[in-house]
Amino acid sequence: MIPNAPEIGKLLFIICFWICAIFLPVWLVSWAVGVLLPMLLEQGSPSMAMTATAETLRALTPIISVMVFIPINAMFMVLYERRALALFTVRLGPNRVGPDGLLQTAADAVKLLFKEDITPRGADAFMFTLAPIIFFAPSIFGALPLLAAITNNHSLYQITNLPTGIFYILAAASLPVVALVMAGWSSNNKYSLVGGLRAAAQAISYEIPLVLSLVTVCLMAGSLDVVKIAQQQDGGILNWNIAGGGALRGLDKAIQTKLGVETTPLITPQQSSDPTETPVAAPTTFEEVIHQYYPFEFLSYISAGVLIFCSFILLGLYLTGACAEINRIPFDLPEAESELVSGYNTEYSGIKFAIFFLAEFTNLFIVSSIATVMFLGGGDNPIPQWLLNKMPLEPIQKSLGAILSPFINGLHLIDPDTFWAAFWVIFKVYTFVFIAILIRGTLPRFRIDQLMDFGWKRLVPLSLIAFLVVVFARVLVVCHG
Amino acid sequence: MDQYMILKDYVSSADAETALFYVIAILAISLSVGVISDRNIIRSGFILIGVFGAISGLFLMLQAQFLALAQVMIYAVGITLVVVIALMLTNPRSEREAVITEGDEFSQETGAVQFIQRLQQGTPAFVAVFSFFTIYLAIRSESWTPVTEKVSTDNVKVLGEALTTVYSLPFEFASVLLLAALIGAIMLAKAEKRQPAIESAED
Amino acid sequence: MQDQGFMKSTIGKDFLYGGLVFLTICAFLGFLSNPATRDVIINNYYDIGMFFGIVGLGLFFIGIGARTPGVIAGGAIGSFIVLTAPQDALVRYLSLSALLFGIGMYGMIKSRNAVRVLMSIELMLNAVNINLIAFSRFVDPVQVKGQLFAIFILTVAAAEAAVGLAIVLAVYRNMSTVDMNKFNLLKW
Amino acid sequence: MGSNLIGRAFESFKRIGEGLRTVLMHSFREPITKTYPDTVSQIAPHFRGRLALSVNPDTGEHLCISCRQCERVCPDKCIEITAHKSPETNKLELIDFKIDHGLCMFCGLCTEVCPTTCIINTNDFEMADYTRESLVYDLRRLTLTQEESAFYFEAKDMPKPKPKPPKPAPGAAPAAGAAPAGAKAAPVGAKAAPAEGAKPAAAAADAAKPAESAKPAAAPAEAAKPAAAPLEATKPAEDAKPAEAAAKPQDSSTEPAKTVGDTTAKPEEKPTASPEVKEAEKEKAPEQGADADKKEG
Repeated sequence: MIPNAPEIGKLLFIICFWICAIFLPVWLVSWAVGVLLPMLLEQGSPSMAMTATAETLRALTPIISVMVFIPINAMFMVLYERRALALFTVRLGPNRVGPDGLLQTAADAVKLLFKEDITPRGADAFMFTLAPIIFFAPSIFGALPLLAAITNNHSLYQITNLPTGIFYILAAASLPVVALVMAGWSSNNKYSLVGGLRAAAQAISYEIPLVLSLVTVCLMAGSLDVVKIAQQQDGGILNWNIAGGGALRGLDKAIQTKLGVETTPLITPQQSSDPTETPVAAPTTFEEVIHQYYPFEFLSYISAGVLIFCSFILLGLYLTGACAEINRIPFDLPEAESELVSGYNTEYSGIKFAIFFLAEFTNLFIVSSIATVMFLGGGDNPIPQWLLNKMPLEPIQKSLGAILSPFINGLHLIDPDTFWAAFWVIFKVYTFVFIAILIRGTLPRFRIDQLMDFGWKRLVPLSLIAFLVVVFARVLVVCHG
Repeated sequence: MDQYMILKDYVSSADAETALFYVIAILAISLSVGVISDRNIIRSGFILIGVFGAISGLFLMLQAQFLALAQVMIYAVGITLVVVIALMLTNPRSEREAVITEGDEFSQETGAVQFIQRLQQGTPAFVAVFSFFTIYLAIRSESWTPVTEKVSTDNVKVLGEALTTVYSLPFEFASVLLLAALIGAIMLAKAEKRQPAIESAED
Repeated sequence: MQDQGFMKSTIGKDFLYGGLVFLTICAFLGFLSNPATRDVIINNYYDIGMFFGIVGLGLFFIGIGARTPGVIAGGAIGSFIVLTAPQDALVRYLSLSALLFGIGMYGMIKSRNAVRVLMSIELMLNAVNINLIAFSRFVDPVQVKGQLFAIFILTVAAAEAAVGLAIVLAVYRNMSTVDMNKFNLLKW
Repeated sequence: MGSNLIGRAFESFKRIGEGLRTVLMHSFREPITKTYPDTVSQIAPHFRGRLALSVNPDTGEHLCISCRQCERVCPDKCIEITAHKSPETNKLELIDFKIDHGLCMFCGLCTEVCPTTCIINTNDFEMADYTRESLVYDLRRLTLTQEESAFYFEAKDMPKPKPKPPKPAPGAAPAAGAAPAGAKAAPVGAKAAPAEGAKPAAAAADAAKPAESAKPAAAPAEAAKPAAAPLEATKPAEDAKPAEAAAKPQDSSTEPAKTVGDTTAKPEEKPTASPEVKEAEKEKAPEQGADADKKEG
């Protein structure tokens, strides 16, 4: 049927294998550090010092799990990208190391670690060493608020739940520019310098639409807290920010009323901020609910449509800006191989280059997970609650629960909510990564003047217009937040 | 949240805070001395980013999260721009000669005249020390009574409300100022078309 | 380029600086000669003595050939720790801000590169920000007005940096240098 | 302007979407990559690979007449021919023929100029080696076996040379020299296109048939040997193998066929033959493989 079925199957197998290889260690490590060790410590000798140690361990869990996650994930994403690009260009991709090239990137990582670490003559050695570190650090620390959001505010990751989460992420995302300029300048190489300057110009230009689109989403949600934003979007695809930032929530509620599903959650609890919003006298019929959420009849319908349109535009703006921020094709001018012999990291080798490489792919992951949390509802199930209730899932759930109950209740090994949230997050994030790879396989590189024109004359006005439109359209519809 | 209380208590205890403060302060002071004394202007630009990072750490300790993050966000990019422009404007060779912490050559005069010349080269240091000392005396001469109230964790909301209600006029003025600065900067920096020679003479 | 104005001649500068030094010494001595102020100083402002001791030590080290930046940094850190260790938190923050302000001012006056002057000005503005935020934390923690002012200062700093950089660019375009000592077209 | 801008925006979105769809659709095509060491794509018959000297496929006698035209025409001067005039027959006799494949640029001029179609380009392109000296091929390594010669004559569609009057002693000398080269070249030729099925291998087997028929003439002693027909097809090469010393042509012709089983000479003769080659040999030509097994056993 499909002539390339074996190759696609191999790619899928690689994805499944590596996702297991990524998330099993992360899960086990965070469980061991966050649950098992503190439990043993506290039960072993319930002294003050032990309790403090246990609490420290629990507090360190997010950072440890991130540290475990980042290298393995980067290895997977490199392989994923290479195989997927090979599919698009009718090739095979790496298929030698391990079964079907499964271990290719692991071998590459080992090779990179053992390569000689060269500092070129005339380079500013201190800055040259500092640049990869500064480039890499934000990708560890910047991702932390997302952890709370994507694990459904799990108690282990609550510590990363900042009230100014998205702002923190944006601040962290603006740091790598410094590292790029630093790397470019300190390499004592003209190509590197040009790459660094390009990186600075590009990042500054594209940060504006990026930030504006995320700010608009925050405006729709009424919060800077990523956990809150993620929780607001619970309950199916109609509540997601991609569907107008809650513009369709009235429809969702109306359907629920019509079906008589009185907000009885099966898996995920309803959002906590909800009771303050809903009026005391709950409307009972479909029309009443619709009227309650869309008070200006026709105008409200129109503005709901406008909101949905705008949120798609915002997603596009965000993805464009993010592509430019993390220097991916078609915005990879700072490291253009054909013009600048890979730009700012021309002179880097060995472990420093490996750190650059790692950070690039980690940034791709972080950018995708920001998009997931801000637009696609984080760890939310895309199927609405009322539809889930119609499905015959209850026996399956019950049997699963019976099997897993010793793990859940005894060892706290599995938290079902977190598990499903993580599942959906992984799915959505790697879908975004796939889109990024597809774009990489399709679009050619911009020229620098085209890049600037596109950024300043198209994206910035567009993001401002979208911001204004959302501000006005949001008044006419009752959204969440 | 209460499982972090022990940790939180420890971190927010006076000793830990003091130690953290001194670490950050020493970092900030030494880095800022580095900014004004590094021979290479570009390096001092990068060090300045470090200073601002340390200062934003101080802001975090003062529980001004919004400002700390804004500081990082604005200055990381802003100072990078300054560095880039410094890169484009400075000739490394001429920059190497201009070391600010070393004085000009002394004249051959002796005695009082040379002493006065030395003093006059020490003027910047004198002014700086004098201003610091004046401010310090002013701070010390006042007895402060710190309020023991806790800063609300949600002070971003307070800030936002204040900016859009009470301080909306200054806010607008600030935005007008930014706009004026933007336009002015563009007008100043816009290259005139009749001078292509300088661009080529740069390298 | 030979300017024969009063300030440009060595004699004029010598007179000016000599007068300044004289006035300072006189003021300090007069300050000390008053028994009431002297007592106050000795009782309350013991730190002045420490401060001058550190400054003297720094001058001594520079005199015997230490590198100036190191001495400045060491002196600043040492005097900062000595001066603020017994104080409460607010005074510490304010002193740090004053110190950074002083360093920024030194750099602004002393540096010859226009870009570095801009950097020093940014440093001074940030020092002021620390001041304001420390006040808002310790004096007005509920309505954080200090933070509001800090936001406005951030705006002003951004505007200043933009215009300053543009001016530097324009100057560079006309004079092919950013050395402050060569910007002598505007005379007294 | 506004509508124009929006129209252009939509147009560009459409284009980008089209591009993305095209690229995505490409992922459903079969990949055109060949995993080279595993599968080697079919090489055209006139591919200019390693140079070799062919023998008469029917009689096995060497075709070179030492005319030195190839040596003269070679732009790289990589051919070196040593010959002397035989006092008995008053004809040029080939002593040695050296080609430095490190110098050769595979222009094929020598093959065009050769009057007897002796020097030909083979399909072998895997000549990587550890030293430069081993790239200089001498007469022994250059000379093809009878089957290979037959294969190339047929593949390149060249007219078959007329057999010289039978003359066992000189004729056997090149055949003996051909053995090691043949041992190496035959697998390569067989390996050339396994992806498309064993067509060339089959061709090689076909080409070996005439050799089989011609064999009684070349080595009549073997006719008495009771062996299976497919086994016989590869006999001449195996037959010639033990007689690796070109200085003793008489031995090869006089020695009986029982030396086929002699394995002592093998390691010296096939020093460069890698295990992979043997593998490929086993796969592609089972009868040969069986033979090899027999030899090793």
